Amino acid sequence: MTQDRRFPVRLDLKQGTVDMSHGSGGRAMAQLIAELFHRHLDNALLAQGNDQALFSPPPGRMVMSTDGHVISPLFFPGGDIGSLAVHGTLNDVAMAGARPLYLAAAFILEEGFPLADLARIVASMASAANQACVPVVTGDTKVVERGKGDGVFITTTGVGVVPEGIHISGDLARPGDAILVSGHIGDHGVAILSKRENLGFETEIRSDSAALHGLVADMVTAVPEIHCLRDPTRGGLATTLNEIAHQSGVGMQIREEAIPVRPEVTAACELLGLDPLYVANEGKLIAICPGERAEDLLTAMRMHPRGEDAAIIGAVVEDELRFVQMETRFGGSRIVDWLAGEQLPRIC
Amino acid sequence: MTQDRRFPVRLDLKQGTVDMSHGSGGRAMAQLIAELFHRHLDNALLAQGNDQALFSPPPGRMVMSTDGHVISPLFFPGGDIGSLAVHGTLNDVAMAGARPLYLAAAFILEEGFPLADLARIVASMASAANQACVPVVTGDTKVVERGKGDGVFITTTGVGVVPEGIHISGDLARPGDAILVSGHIGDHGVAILSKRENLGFETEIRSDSAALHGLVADMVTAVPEIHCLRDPTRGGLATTLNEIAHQSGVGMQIREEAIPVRPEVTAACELLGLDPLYVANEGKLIAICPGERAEDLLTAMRMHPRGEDAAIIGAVVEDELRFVQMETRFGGSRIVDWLAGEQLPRIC
Amino acid sequence: MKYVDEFRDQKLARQLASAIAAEADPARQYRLMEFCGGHTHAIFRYGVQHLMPPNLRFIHGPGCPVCVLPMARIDQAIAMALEHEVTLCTYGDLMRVPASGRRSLLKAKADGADIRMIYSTLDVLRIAREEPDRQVVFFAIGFETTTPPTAVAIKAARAEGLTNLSVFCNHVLTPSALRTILATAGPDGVQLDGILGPSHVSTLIGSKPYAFVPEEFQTPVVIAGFEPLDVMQATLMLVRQLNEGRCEVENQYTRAVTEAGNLKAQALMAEVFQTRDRFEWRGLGFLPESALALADDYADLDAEQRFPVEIGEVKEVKGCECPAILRGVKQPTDCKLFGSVCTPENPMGSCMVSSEGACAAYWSYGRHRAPAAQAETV
Amino acid sequence: MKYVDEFRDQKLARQLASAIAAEADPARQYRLMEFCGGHTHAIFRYGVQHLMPPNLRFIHGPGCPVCVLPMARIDQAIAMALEHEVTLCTYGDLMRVPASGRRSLLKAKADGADIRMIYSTLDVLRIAREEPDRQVVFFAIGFETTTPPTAVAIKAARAEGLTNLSVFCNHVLTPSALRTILATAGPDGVQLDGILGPSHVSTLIGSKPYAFVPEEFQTPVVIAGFEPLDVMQATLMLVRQLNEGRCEVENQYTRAVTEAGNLKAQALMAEVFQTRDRFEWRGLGFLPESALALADDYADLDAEQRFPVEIGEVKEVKGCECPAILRGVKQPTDCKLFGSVCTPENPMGSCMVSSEGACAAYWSYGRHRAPAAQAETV
Amino acid sequence: MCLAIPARIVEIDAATDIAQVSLGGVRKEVSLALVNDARVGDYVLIHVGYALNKLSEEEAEKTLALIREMGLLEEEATHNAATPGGEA
Amino acid sequence: MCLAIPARIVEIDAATDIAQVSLGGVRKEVSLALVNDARVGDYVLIHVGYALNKLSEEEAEKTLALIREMGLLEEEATHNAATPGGEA
Ligand code: SF4
Ligand code: SF4
Ligand SMILES: [Mg+2]
Ligand SMILES: [Mg+2]
Ligand SMILES: [Mg+2]
Ligand SMILES: [Mg+2]
Ligand SMILES: [Mg+2]
Ligand SMILES: [Mg+2]
Ligand SMILES: [Mg+2]
Ligand SMILES: [Mg+2]
Ligand SMILES: [Mg+2]
Ligand SMILES: [Mg+2]
Repeated sequence: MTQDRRFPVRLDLKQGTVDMSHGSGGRAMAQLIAELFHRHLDNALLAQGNDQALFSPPPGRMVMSTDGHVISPLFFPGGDIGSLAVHGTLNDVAMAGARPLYLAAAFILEEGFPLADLARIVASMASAANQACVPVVTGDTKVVERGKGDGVFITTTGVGVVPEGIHISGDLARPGDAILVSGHIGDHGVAILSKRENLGFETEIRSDSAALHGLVADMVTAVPEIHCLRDPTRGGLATTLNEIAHQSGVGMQIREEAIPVRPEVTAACELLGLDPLYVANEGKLIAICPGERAEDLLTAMRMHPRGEDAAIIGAVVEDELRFVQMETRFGGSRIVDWLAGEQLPRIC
Repeated sequence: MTQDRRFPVRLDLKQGTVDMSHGSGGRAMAQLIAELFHRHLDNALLAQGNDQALFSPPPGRMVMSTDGHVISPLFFPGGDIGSLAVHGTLNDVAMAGARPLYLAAAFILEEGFPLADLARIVASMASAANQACVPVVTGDTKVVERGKGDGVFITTTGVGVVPEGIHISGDLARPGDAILVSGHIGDHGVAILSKRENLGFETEIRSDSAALHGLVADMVTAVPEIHCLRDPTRGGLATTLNEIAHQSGVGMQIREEAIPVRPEVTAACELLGLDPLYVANEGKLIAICPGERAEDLLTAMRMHPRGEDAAIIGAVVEDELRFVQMETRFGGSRIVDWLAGEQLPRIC
Repeated sequence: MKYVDEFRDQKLARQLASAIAAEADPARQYRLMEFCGGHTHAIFRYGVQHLMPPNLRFIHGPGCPVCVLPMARIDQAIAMALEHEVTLCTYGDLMRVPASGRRSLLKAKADGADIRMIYSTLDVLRIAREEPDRQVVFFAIGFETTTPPTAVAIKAARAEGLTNLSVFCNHVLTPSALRTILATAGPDGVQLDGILGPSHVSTLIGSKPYAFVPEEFQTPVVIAGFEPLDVMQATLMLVRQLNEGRCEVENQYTRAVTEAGNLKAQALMAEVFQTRDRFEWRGLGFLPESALALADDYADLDAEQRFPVEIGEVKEVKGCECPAILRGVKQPTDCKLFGSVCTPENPMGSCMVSSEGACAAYWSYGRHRAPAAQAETV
Repeated sequence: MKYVDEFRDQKLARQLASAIAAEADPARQYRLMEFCGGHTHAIFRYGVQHLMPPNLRFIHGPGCPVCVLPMARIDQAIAMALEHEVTLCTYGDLMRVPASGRRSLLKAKADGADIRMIYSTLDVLRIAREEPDRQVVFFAIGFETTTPPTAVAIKAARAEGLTNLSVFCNHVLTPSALRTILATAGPDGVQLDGILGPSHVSTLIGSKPYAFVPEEFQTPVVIAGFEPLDVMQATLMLVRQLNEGRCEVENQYTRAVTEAGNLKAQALMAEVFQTRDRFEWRGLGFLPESALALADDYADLDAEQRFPVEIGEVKEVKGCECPAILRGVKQPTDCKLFGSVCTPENPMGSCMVSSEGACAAYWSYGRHRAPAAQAETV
Repeated sequence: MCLAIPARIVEIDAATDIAQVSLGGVRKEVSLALVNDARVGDYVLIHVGYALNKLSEEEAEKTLALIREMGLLEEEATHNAATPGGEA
Repeated sequence: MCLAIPARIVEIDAATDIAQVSLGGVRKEVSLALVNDARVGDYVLIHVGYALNKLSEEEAEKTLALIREMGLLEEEATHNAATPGGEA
């Protein structure tokens, strides 16, 4: 890269920090965009340098989804806010059965944030986007004063196309449908908590943060009749099942024993007084399909690396009250409610 | 609205404040979304209640644009962060000559933010979206701890379709092109500054925040050969002209006398030591078109309420150095540079 | 997880359930109070009640430190945080407990009070060290289990000369509450046939302090672990005592509870704290010798003295049946607010907040909570 | 805008330009120093130089308070903000001025120092009142124009008993600097034929203090307003004095400047401040009687005494020609760093930061600044 | 009444009286200030970052044996009484 | 040397010595602490929130008259000398 005539002196990516001028709209901002964002996220649409990206999508139905990412810590085992911001939105797009096409990214930076950290985050975003073959084609940068932000927030928005014949929505679960999960739950939340200074525990658990549209593509090919897909992020498996039950006006009956949970996740949850069913995931999905197609779907999922540990965990039932019920490992039965409040470490 | 069975007690929109549970993913968040966001932004796509919106766009080229909105104060003469977040992104979409179709909105709320203010903002967003006939079809809500945000940040993303035969981009300005502006500049920035407590000045000036896609539609119909469109937001007219000059590899020659500036804006800038050329606008656009079509374009613009005060302010010239030069009202000539740093009130 | 998984075994549970069903005399009632909220939580989480015969019923006791904390104490903590601008540290459990005027620590935090959720008193020490310019107050709650960690922090603060740390002490004592429950039991109050004794409290205080229960109140006690098999085994032990006409303190939780308890921790508590003459318990009123305050030697670390506040008159939420529920005389479903106005998102009483509260347990794990089904007793 | 628009009239400007061109003697040089950065700014912003004949050249003087502030003073302010954790208030102009180690107030703020940009000393008073727990330091800079508002704030702080407010005083005095410039002018230094006297400084101090200029240095002075017609008229007045062999203090800016100046403000300054024996000016070195400190009566409000700091040795950026530019002996385009390493985004010297600095004016308004065109003198 | 969980001591720092405990692949630092003579390999009950006391392996075995025995006595009856219904 | 701008006094609060000034439709609060006997209608130079001093209308008129006069003398020469080039 030869030095742009507009910016005689390169950005100091080692010692530099974000200051208010990086959000002013002036030359300092243009330089940040050129030397940091565009350098990493390099693609033809972004290089247009306009305030919007222009593209020609394939014909058909489209989806759009947006998510703000405000995670702390910014870097965690298995990812960082950059990769997470890519995966999170790709997954929301994919949960319509769609193929994601393009991403937009809006950054809100806190004055004083190290440019080196920002560069690391944007590089990680770029690598996640490259691996997913979905480019970040437009973006925005704002800077807020110290104490009015938290390092960096990233809002990503994705668009994608839905293959013909696919009709997936949270209101389509029907009694008799099977409920599947694509793998172990709780990894992301536990990985994040393990980095919270005061909880001070160590585990090998890494965030499961990953893009799922490859898995979804295989799934809708194998079983186009899938009724619902959703990624159990904030609020975990329990809350996501409740959402779908509410949307579809059905109940659910799941079996604790069938739900894949790593022993380390179970242990960390016991230590903190948490329930893995409410812990966030960033690379898992819940699928609901007609009961008779459940085994086919399970087979398709297990053949994909992101679905190796997939399992059928229960069934949709009729229930006016739209309860999610669980047969406990212990042999009892209980309700699995929505998350109430935040899931905080408890003492008693 | 009958009370949703999930939420026996209504949200307290009078006294209530945002707390961490509103971002937890659990029932408190679901309630905030149902009783505040969906209530105001009501539309069929949003009502799908999925993590993404599904729609069937008309065929053709599309654009996507995203912008984070972090304005302070949140409420200002002529608008608020809600209407601004709608207009800002609609305009970025429109600046490709496109017709905006859909918006996505991601909120980052600070713990303690009054729900009444949030409701007011969302209502204003809804009204701006309604007036623009572009619905907010999907969204996201996060909550950050007090001191890690600033009330509310809103990132909006828009998609739109570009009519056939329209090719508008910042790199298409050519020597001989005319430069037009759609109206008085500096209104938004001055309206905001007038609300900054310590500057303590009063004016009748209101933000020009407005959606411009209606104006753009008329413009591209009248003059499909428009080369560039851009809204001179952060950094003002000066910076935006420099951006285009840089992208297109051209120079520009403008006349100070031709640039519409309200006397109050001039006065406020004199008081604060600012230059109106660098003050932000949120309802204005710069258009560049072949010189011979300039009068036609001007006529079309002036017939639209948002372009009543449009003016031809200069011409694109050849210049390897890509300078924007201005003939001053006083009769001299000077460079109009990019904004350096932030434009802060000066004393000397 | 050793000592955990074995005690959650489904097959053994089924066998124990059969044993209880077989041994329980259909002609009599077994009304067993689990004193501890931890037991309440385990009973609901694992569905233990479902495995019991119909004539054996668990009655939920007052053994949840969050539930029994009077609202005035939360008001007082909020006032400290706001008026004296202290950094108030507390366990997560307390954050959402309703205070006066529809407040809570969570809402006070949202409104700008510096309130921090901590996991351990070690965090409180760290915060006080890292922010010497802030006055750090630890809002201490809990029974005998949670008290020694507070004592450790107090001693450390003294040893390190942390002049910016103090403790708002709300530690309460199990035996006094148990005595009150038993003293008011009977035809007009709760009817009790036996007591499931606390798990972790007992690891600290030992099994000896329960001797008064059979002696003075002719009621059997079995100290029980928190795992579901522990609860079931202890239940069977109670059934057997009752069937055999015995009335003793038995210890099911022998792997953790001894007769004498943890002497080191007891000595620490004795050094740092002194017994209050009386203290208010939500639902039970002012109980004698039922709570701890800082010992005179440590009075300079007492937040109540360092940051005096005045609070307004406390009005309990009208209709909230927490007091009666904590005494065992009512059930959550007897409360008109349960599930209509009072939910975990909008708790009206502490019993709907703490995961060990009876109302929260009914709400979170109970099968039917919709209006139509409220008549059922779960 | 009355008193503004009339003095920016294009037609009158053209006429004045013709008059100057007609009256200027082609055989001689008119090297006129505008002492004030404000004049520098006006000359560039309105393109006044373009309207002058080739033998009439404006030489930019040291009259920009930001430009002449030694780097050590910024280092000192940053050290106060960081080491004493004070709230440092200052005018926006100073935020981006380079300090040692590639720092600036803006960067120090980004790194966590509590630095606030204020518009008026009234803001400083407000902040001190609103945040009684913060020590608020006003980083005061400016010539005689900006000094009286500081005096008002100091008196108000004393009157209100605001014990948390103090002032880091960097106010400097025009006459001393002017004397230094003139004393070093001549064949080895800058060659000056006349002086455009300050506008707003003169409204305060009056026209009398310039008497020494013609008397001691045989150089004419015309006090000029800041609007472009003011500058042009004053220029013509200087041309006439030179042509006619006169050498006087004339006042073009009579609508605002009197002989005596603002006596009320002068009295205020005399009460609150005392003259420093010497003070360092960037480019000019240590000048006698060239700056103000708080008077002994107000020493308790002196931030330098209240918050003593030690700063490291100050190293000016190698290659930065600000000192020579401030003395008028070099032009920005003589600096090798101009436009290559040094830009407003990455200023190496204060002259590239202040909108009244010569380097910033050349950069922002000069026609050619790209390397190929640097040889030209704008 | 309070959340506590058994974990195995894997490391002790005698100077600080802090131990590393392990539970199902998770390691955590806990204070040993409340227990005497804890050793590596011991199981302790963890509560709010402190080891409350040691667990007795022998007693745990005895309890389990007793549970098994209690259950065996009634194994015959299992199928009929497995879901006695309570007050569902 | 310092940014200052003339504005008209439209209102004075004698108690606080604060005035409202008006400039091209913009109103602003300024302190009158530095000027004596300012009256509504007077023009004052505003600098960092303070009125520095009053402007003399009469003198302003004189100055403008003088400028006009200086220019008129050379009006003939205008067209040739209007853009003398300087060092552009
Ligand atoms: S349901 Fe709520 S109001 Fe009723 S007793 Fe329980 S906590 Fe109190
Ligand atoms: S261009 Fe920069 S480095 Fe050169 S003299 Fe000016 S301020 Fe100093
Ligand atoms: Mg989304
Ligand atoms: Mg998502
Ligand atoms: Mg999702
Ligand atoms: Mg943008
Ligand atoms: Mg922060
Ligand atoms: Mg945009
Ligand atoms: Mg924009
Ligand atoms: Mg734009
Ligand atoms: Mg979302
Ligand atoms: Mg804030």
